[in-house]
Amino acid sequence: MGELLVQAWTVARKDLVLEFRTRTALISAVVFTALVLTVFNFGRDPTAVPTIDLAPTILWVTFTFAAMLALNRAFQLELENQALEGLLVSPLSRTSLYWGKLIANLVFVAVVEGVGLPLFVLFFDVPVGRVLVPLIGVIALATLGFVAVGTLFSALVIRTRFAELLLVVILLPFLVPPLIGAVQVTARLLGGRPLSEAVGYLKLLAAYDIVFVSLASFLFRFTVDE
Amino acid sequence: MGELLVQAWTVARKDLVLEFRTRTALISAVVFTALVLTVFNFGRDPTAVPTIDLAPTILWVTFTFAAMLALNRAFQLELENQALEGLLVSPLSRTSLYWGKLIANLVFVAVVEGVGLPLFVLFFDVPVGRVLVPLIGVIALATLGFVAVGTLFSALVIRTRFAELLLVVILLPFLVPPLIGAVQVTARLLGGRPLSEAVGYLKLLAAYDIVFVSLASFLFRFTVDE
Amino acid sequence: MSLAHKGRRITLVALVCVAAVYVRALAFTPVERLQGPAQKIFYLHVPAALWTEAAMILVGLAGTFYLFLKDPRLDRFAEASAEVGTVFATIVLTTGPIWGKPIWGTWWTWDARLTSTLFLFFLYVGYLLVRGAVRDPGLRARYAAVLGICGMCLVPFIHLSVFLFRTLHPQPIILKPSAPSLPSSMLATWLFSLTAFTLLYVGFVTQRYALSLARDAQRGGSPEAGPV
Amino acid sequence: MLSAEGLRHAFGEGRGQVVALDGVSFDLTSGQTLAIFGPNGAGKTTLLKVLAGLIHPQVGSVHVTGGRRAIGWIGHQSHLYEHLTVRENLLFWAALYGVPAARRGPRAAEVLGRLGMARRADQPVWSLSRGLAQRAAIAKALIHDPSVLLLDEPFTGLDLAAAAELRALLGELRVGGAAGGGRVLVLATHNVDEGVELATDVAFQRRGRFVHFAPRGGRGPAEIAEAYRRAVVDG
Amino acid sequence: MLSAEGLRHAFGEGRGQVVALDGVSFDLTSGQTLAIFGPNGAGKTTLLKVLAGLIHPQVGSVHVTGGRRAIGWIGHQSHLYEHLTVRENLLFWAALYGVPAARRGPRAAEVLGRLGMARRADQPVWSLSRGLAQRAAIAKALIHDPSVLLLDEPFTGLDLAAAAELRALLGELRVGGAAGGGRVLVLATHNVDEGVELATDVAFQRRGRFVHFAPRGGRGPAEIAEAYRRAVVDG
Ligand code: HEM
Ligand SMILES: Nc1ncnc2c1ncn2[C@@H]1O[C@H](COP(=O)(O)OP(=O)(O)OP(=O)(O)O)[C@@H](O)[C@H]1O
Ligand SMILES: Nc1ncnc2c1ncn2[C@@H]1O[C@H](COP(=O)(O)OP(=O)(O)OP(=O)(O)O)[C@@H](O)[C@H]1O
Ligand SMILES: [Mg+2]
Ligand SMILES: [Mg+2]
Repeated sequence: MGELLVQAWTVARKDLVLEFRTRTALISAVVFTALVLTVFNFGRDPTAVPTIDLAPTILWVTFTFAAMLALNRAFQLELENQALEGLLVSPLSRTSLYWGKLIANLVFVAVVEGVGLPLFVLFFDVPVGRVLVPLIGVIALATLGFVAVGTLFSALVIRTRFAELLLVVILLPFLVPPLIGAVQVTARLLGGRPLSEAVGYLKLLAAYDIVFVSLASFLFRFTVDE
Repeated sequence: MGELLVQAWTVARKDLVLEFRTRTALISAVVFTALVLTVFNFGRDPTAVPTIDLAPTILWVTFTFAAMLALNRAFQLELENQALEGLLVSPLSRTSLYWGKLIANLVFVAVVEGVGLPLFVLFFDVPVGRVLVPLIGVIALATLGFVAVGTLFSALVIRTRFAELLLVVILLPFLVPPLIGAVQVTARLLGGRPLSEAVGYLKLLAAYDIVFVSLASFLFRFTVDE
Repeated sequence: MSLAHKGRRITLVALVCVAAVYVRALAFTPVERLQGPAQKIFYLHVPAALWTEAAMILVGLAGTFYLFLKDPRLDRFAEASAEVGTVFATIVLTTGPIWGKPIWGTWWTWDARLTSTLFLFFLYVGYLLVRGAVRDPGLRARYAAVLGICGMCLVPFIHLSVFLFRTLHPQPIILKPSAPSLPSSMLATWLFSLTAFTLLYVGFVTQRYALSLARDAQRGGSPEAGPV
Repeated sequence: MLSAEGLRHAFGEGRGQVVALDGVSFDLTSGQTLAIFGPNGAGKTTLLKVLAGLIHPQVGSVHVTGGRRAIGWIGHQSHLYEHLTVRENLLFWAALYGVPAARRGPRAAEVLGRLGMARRADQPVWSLSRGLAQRAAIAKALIHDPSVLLLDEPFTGLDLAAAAELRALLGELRVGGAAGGGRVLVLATHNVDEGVELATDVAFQRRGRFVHFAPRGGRGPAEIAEAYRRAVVDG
Repeated sequence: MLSAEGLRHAFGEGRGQVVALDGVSFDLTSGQTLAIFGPNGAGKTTLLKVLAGLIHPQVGSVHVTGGRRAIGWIGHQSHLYEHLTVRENLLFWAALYGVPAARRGPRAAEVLGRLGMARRADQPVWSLSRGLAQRAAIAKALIHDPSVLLLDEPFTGLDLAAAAELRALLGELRVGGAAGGGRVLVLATHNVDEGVELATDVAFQRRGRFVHFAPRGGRGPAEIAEAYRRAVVDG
């Protein structure tokens, strides 16, 4: 277990160093966030649609996109000079590979969300002050779930051609439950409703995380080749 | 001029054959369209926000994303085995390269939009029947403008490192006028307002197209190396 | 007197003028009835906003001439103007919200003009990033010129959106077809501050231009380059 | 230490099928070096990928004493991250192969020094010329001191000095350094002149088959070349 | 036909700067073949990229009679689209180089046949082995029958038969085929044995400079190798 985490961290650190050095994906994601937020603002008629009604959806579309970027990036990176071949023939267990990528992906998505959230607050002028802690909690809960599934799938498709495409297609249905949950809870929070109203969705999110994080942790060994 | 177009078509056809054979970017764009549409559908509270108010924005965010994908794809493709180096040392004029990429990009974006629009109508149940022709007209008008600028810029950044990132960053401000225009006209159309109300925006879109298509056609020769 | 010296001199004069504008504004210009003292920021905000746009247009013009004349001085000027424009855009983007909070009760609003300033700022950032990414000086100048020209043409489009999109932001008071609708003492102060900012622009650009000259000289006169 | 049993592998299906491996078996023990010669498309790379565990053969099996950790593989691709420096790459792979943290730095320096890359250690990989990148790839494959070395045209792009150095290095490795016993080397190339001296065993591969497989005995490059011509070119 | 005048080019700046070309000048006319030998990192690839017009040298200039259309360049990369077949690639490049539509098909078949790739013509490039991909790259560079050929380690990955064939082909090209006059060839490699026979002129490059540049005269591989050792290795 210790060994496993050490190796996972080795992989994650390498990814993060590379990402930090090139910054391509990260800045793209941040710029895209700014773009989406801007476009939404110009699209709506401020008198017709109150901000609060739209904000959660916009927030989550943006975050989902950032996550997809991260997941794609995670294995695109391994294709230069076929480093992936090197990883696969090395003694690195697929488990460590999975956890390493998961950690890197979560950090990546967290950074984008960390930049996106203030932009969102600034641009939409939504009152998050009071609900900041639960809001961050929901974001973490939903993000963990779909990044975990996405990382498993990216490990799964990583050696097929058209990995990128396959990933998007197979991940799509899995995005629906966490997204619905997240949007609904965020809407309740921003609307100033008591958290108790959202308890059903919170349970959904938590259940999803528990099921899919453990499932992924159990299943990845079967994506190992032996 | 004839020679120029022949060469441009050679480049465009090659791009389209490659795209058709791998389909990665195309399907990703289509799936993304479906994803965004789905998320929006689940995200909004149908009683609070009438569909019509949201639809234009959603449509255009999706289309913009598809275009960015196309523009990125356009030169990513040339990086495998450094085919780009081959193009640059060949007698192909940069003008032809520009037009070839422009044609391929427009076809690509048109296909995505052609798939996205019916999905959009299906999911959002917006009444497009009556306004279909003007709607397609607006889509064509707005798309032409930003794809033309985007293609010029992609030729500009193509040889720098971090081309992908740079493209997103420099293109962003140029997306604003066509997007605002397109969203506003689409909103008027879907809202059943007379087209005359949108005439200002239509002029804006047309002017943008005229200015930037001619500007790009004029300027690309300076991205040629001699 | 070296160019850098001259630039520093002009900047100094300009800063003194800006200070003088504020002395005048705070002490001698009437407090605006509706907005109160917050309106004082106007004298910093508006000239900076005007020069943000003007600087972009000058970048584009310099680029246009560069493409035909291939004179590296034009490219140096464009670079200097873009950097100064970025600084001015930053000033607008900071003074605007500081002003907006007491007036509108919010730091930021999706007013078209605010957004257009934001995107002008992005335009500058993109322009400077492209300059940084291309190392061959000839190529860099050419690419920068192309982007600069496109940027120049974009400014009116961004501006047009102001009139098409409903807006919270004050409509033009001074630069409008009919006569300016500003009390004359305010107008005088404003004109003075505009002069101050013009000087500030000239001073900054001169300094920045001298700096790039010095940098090229330090590299031994030979054009510095590399893989693109 | 390294054995292959009835390997068969084909790419594609139907009429376009290419049989890249067709009934290859062998058994190598410590100290042996198998040189595989064969024309383009003979299946050399496919064989090495199967041995490395990257391709699962459709038929047959491979056994390597020590498992993956024991293998060092130099393929057609360098497996290096372009935006890390040479040293950073080596440290990363050393960590993955379980080299103790304290040994990684010195080991990287040692391998790089040996390959004449000491001056280049802190350059990012993207700035290396082809030959220098190949040296870095060799360093990567040797970093964990593997006991089974799979070498797929390792001399590609190397200049004369580096090629000589690599030959010397491989010679030392084969018989075993200070650390312990000898190693197993498998060297694939289409050029008989390259590395014949290193070989204890020689195989000629053609259309996925070993058309010749025997100890080198005392045969020199000229004799091997002649045998190769007879078995592969004319055969 | 091909002249270079005082070429100088450096990568990077400050302390990490690498001077890849340092005052290289020459002038080649039809029928001449310049073989450039040099160790890894000497700047051979950089020189060829400058000649091909891909890199603009910081100092100096290049003149090629016939411009870009006259140049065929085999670099370290194949410039082939992985998802097109070999033939589709060739037809695409032929079109770009202005080969008349009716000539493209036959010309592609001719070049491929010559390089032993006729059977592989309809395979996608991604499915080729390294040596086969190199042959396809050579075919691509020859498709428009260039009068100036820039060859950067063209023998990489080729098997003995293909290498011999390429040598023969280059020999024919140099003196001119049926179509017309001779061509100019520039061949960069670090291996003196490779292609010395083709050369009319020999240059040794080291740290961006030509430390030796003279007609080959009657010198054979052994003499050249000796001169190389003296000028580059010991020098
Ligand atoms: C972040 C916030 C803001 C930004 C980015 C911004 C941007 C600009 C820009 C770009 C201009 C020049 C427009 C032109 O050249 O026609 C301008 C002018 C002006 N701004 Fe702002 N502004 C902001 C906030 C405010 C606020 C809060 C007020 C006061 C209520 C204000 C009052 C004015 C006035 C009076 C002008 C002069 C209009 C004219 O004479 O043309 N601005 N602003
Ligand atoms: N992924 C693949 N898909 C389809 N065919 C393949 C694939 N990889 C290799 N082949 C085919 O298998 C055969 C053997 O390829 P391999 O790479 O093993 O040859 P090789 O002996 O290494 O040749 P070279 O000396 O050119 O490197 C070739 O005909 C090649 O075209
Ligand atoms: N893009 C680049 N950025 C920085 N340095 C570079 C770049 N390209 C090449 N170099 C450096 O320039 C020098 C010459 O490189 P070049 O590729 O021309 O060598 P070469 O003679 O072709 O070597 P090889 O035989 O290994 O292919 C090397 O030191 C290399 O590291
Ligand atoms: Mg091979
Ligand atoms: Mg080279």
